[in-house]
Amino acid sequence: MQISATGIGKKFNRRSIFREVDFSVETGEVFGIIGRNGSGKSTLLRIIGGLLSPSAGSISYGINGTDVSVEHLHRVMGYAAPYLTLYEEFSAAENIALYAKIRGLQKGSSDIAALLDRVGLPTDRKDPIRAYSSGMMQRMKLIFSILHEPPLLLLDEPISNLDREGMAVVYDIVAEQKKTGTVIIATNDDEDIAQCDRTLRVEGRA
Amino acid sequence: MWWKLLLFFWIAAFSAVGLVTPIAGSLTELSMIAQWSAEKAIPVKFRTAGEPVSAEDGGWVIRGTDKHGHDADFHFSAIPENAGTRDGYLATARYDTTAHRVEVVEVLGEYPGFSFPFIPGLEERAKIIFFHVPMAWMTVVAFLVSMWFGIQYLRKKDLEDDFRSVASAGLGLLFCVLATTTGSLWAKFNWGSFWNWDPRQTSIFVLLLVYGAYFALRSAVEIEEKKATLSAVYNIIAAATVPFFIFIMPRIMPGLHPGSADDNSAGPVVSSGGMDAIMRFVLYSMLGGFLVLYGWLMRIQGRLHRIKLKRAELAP
Amino acid sequence: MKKRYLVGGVIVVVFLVIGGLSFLNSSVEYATLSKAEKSGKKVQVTGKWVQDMSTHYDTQNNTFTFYMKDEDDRVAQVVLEGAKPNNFDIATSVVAKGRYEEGAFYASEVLTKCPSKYEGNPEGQHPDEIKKSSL
Amino acid sequence: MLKQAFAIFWKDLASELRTRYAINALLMFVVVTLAVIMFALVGETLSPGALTGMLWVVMFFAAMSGLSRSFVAEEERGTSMTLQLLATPTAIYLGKLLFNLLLVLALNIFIVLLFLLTMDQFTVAQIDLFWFVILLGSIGIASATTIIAAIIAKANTKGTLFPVLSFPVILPLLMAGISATKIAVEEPMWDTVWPDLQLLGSYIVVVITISFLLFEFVWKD
Repeated sequence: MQISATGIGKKFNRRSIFREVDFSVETGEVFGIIGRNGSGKSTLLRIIGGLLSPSAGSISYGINGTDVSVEHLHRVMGYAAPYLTLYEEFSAAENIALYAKIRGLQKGSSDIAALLDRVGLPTDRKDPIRAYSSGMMQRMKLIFSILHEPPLLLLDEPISNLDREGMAVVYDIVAEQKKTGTVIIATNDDEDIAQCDRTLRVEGRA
Repeated sequence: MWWKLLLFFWIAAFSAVGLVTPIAGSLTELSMIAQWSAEKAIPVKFRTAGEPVSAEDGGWVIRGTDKHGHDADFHFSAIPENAGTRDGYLATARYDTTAHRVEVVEVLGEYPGFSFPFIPGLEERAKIIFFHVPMAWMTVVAFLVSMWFGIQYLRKKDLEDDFRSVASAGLGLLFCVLATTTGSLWAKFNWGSFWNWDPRQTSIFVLLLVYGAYFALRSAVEIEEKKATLSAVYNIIAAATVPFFIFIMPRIMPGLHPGSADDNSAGPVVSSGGMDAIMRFVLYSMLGGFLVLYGWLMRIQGRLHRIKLKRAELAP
Repeated sequence: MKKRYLVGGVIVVVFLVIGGLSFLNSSVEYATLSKAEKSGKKVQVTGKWVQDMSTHYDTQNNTFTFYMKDEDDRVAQVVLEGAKPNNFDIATSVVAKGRYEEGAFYASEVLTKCPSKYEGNPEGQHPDEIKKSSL
Repeated sequence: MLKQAFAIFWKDLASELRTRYAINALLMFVVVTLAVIMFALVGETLSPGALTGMLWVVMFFAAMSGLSRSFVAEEERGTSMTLQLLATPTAIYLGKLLFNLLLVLALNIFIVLLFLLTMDQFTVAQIDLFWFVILLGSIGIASATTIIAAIIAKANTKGTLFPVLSFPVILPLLMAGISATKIAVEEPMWDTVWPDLQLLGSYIVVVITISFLLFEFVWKD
């Protein structure tokens, strides 16, 4: 997955969050977006993910030379972030089945169990995920982002709320994704930054 | 600067012309009124076609012709001032159906160079048309402009377009309130009640609701970009459902307002054939004046907007 | 993308017209005398004053009586609680609000619609001709 | 896209059945409103025509109290971004429209049945036309309120704003719906009811088409 962005800027209430951001990412890269709190890392990640439209500039996406439009980006992209909320009235397995169904994927109970196992979550819990701890919820979000094996993975502060073992899961996913696809991480954490091949510092408004 | 003065002068002048121009009928209207009411006197203008002659009952008679060339004897109870030298008269008169003669009740002035026709039932009240109709038209124009800039915002995401859309919606609401007020006053004195849910009244009421809702929505969203998008979308949805009320329903349903289905004259606004040439000229001049006034108000709003932006920029 | 908006726009316009046309053969607000008689409810009836038939003002009860012809050309007596309305004589049509009871329409309010031609009548009759026509 | 829409529809249905955010409150709302009407009408004789007006008032306000739920819930719980990452705006709109349609239909059938059972004076002259009008009216209410619900879900004062924004937009539908129901209740004649049905039908098409074109703007931040 190739991404190239030119002249990206974003305004809220006419106030500029950041402006003139240029970068490009190639397949097989782990790209880090770093910067202070409030510098607009998450905003930039949302723009890259097509969840927000930029106030200025443009981004183009391509898979092996074929263009991908923003409308269809959600099919080839996975996204996990602290501000993402899952459907808490359903159980973990129900949530995964639901996402698979909306995405039009066939996921049997063994596939679901394998996914839960991969991120270190219990496979036999039937209660709603409302009762899950924040670390467990973060692991659920990881499943949400990799369920459809997307060529592009966007992670916003991926190790927040996670213990040592959880961090290992994240870095394992990142390493796996790197083989065939692209990862973009928005973070401030030194260990995350160590995973990145290249980083971009977002300055934000002073 | 010069055009603002000109606009001010233009609207003031045509308002004055519209309000001051006398209403004057002819022998035709006099005869119509006489069939309905023997007592009612109406303003009539006529040229003198002869010397005053004293009548048997002590009054005076002057031969006169009206604007259509019909002539009749006009009976005065006393000899009018400058009777021999006056070219013509504007006077209130009635037709006495028992004595079969035109009786002048009161002399109002000289024969006026131009006048509005006497419309039975409307009389002086007809003059509100110069304000009511332009206001109603400006309402529609302003709302169409507002929707247009709403669409432009959705296409280009330029907050300036959103600002123009709001500014125009605000002016539209103002004109809408004015048109409703003048219309309701007119309805009171012509139809007999301020408000009776005539199709036209229903439609303007819905329009008021729509733009009330539009501004309520705007005040409930904080992020300006979101506010702009949501209000533009609502603007378009409303514009797609409201035409049922504004343009179609009043025209094809029977009602009291000119232009409704059972009105074969089609109303003064729809077809120009139904209106006296001078009145039409004044009405269209007022329409033009109001259109420029709308443009001017838009410009003022634009300036205010830029000043506000500048202040927000300079604020610490 | 453009095509989508174009197609959508065309659909909207076509169906607005279809919806608009439906008004052509419906009248939502005004009833006829027959409808008023049948339902016995308070309705608004639009019609014309029949000038050939007598009108009467009863000073004791403060009621004004006249005859009106509705859209179906049915004529009925209308009894208005109150004096003769403004502009009644010259109204091209009237709207009576009330209910039909015992062979007459009892109106609480009568609204008058006036001619909306804003011009003097050039081909009217001369007053002297009233002698012939009205006598 | 239809598959996605149905998946979203099933999600909303399962979620509603599990949480009962809307259903319980709505059923109680209907019962309470009807009870108020019945108290107010003790000893009064009202014509079926007048009761038709009341029926539509109940249907309108029931829709106003429940139909914004599906969008407001996504926004309040913060799951709208999750949904955005899963499907296209068109599929989401369609799914939500289907869910609202089901909710409105179930609700209106419940209201009408209660109305027929409790109001002795409410007699319907032509029952199949009557149900057809209720069906068309329900589709119209669902299609108009779905896009309005999507708009108000992004605003601050959601509850009060919903009827304020909906009423002017929904008014042509209400007028035609009340008129057609009255005809079905009082004196069914196909040629008199036809214009109203034509208006109802075209209203539904116009509102749904416009919603499809504009939903994307409302939905994406």
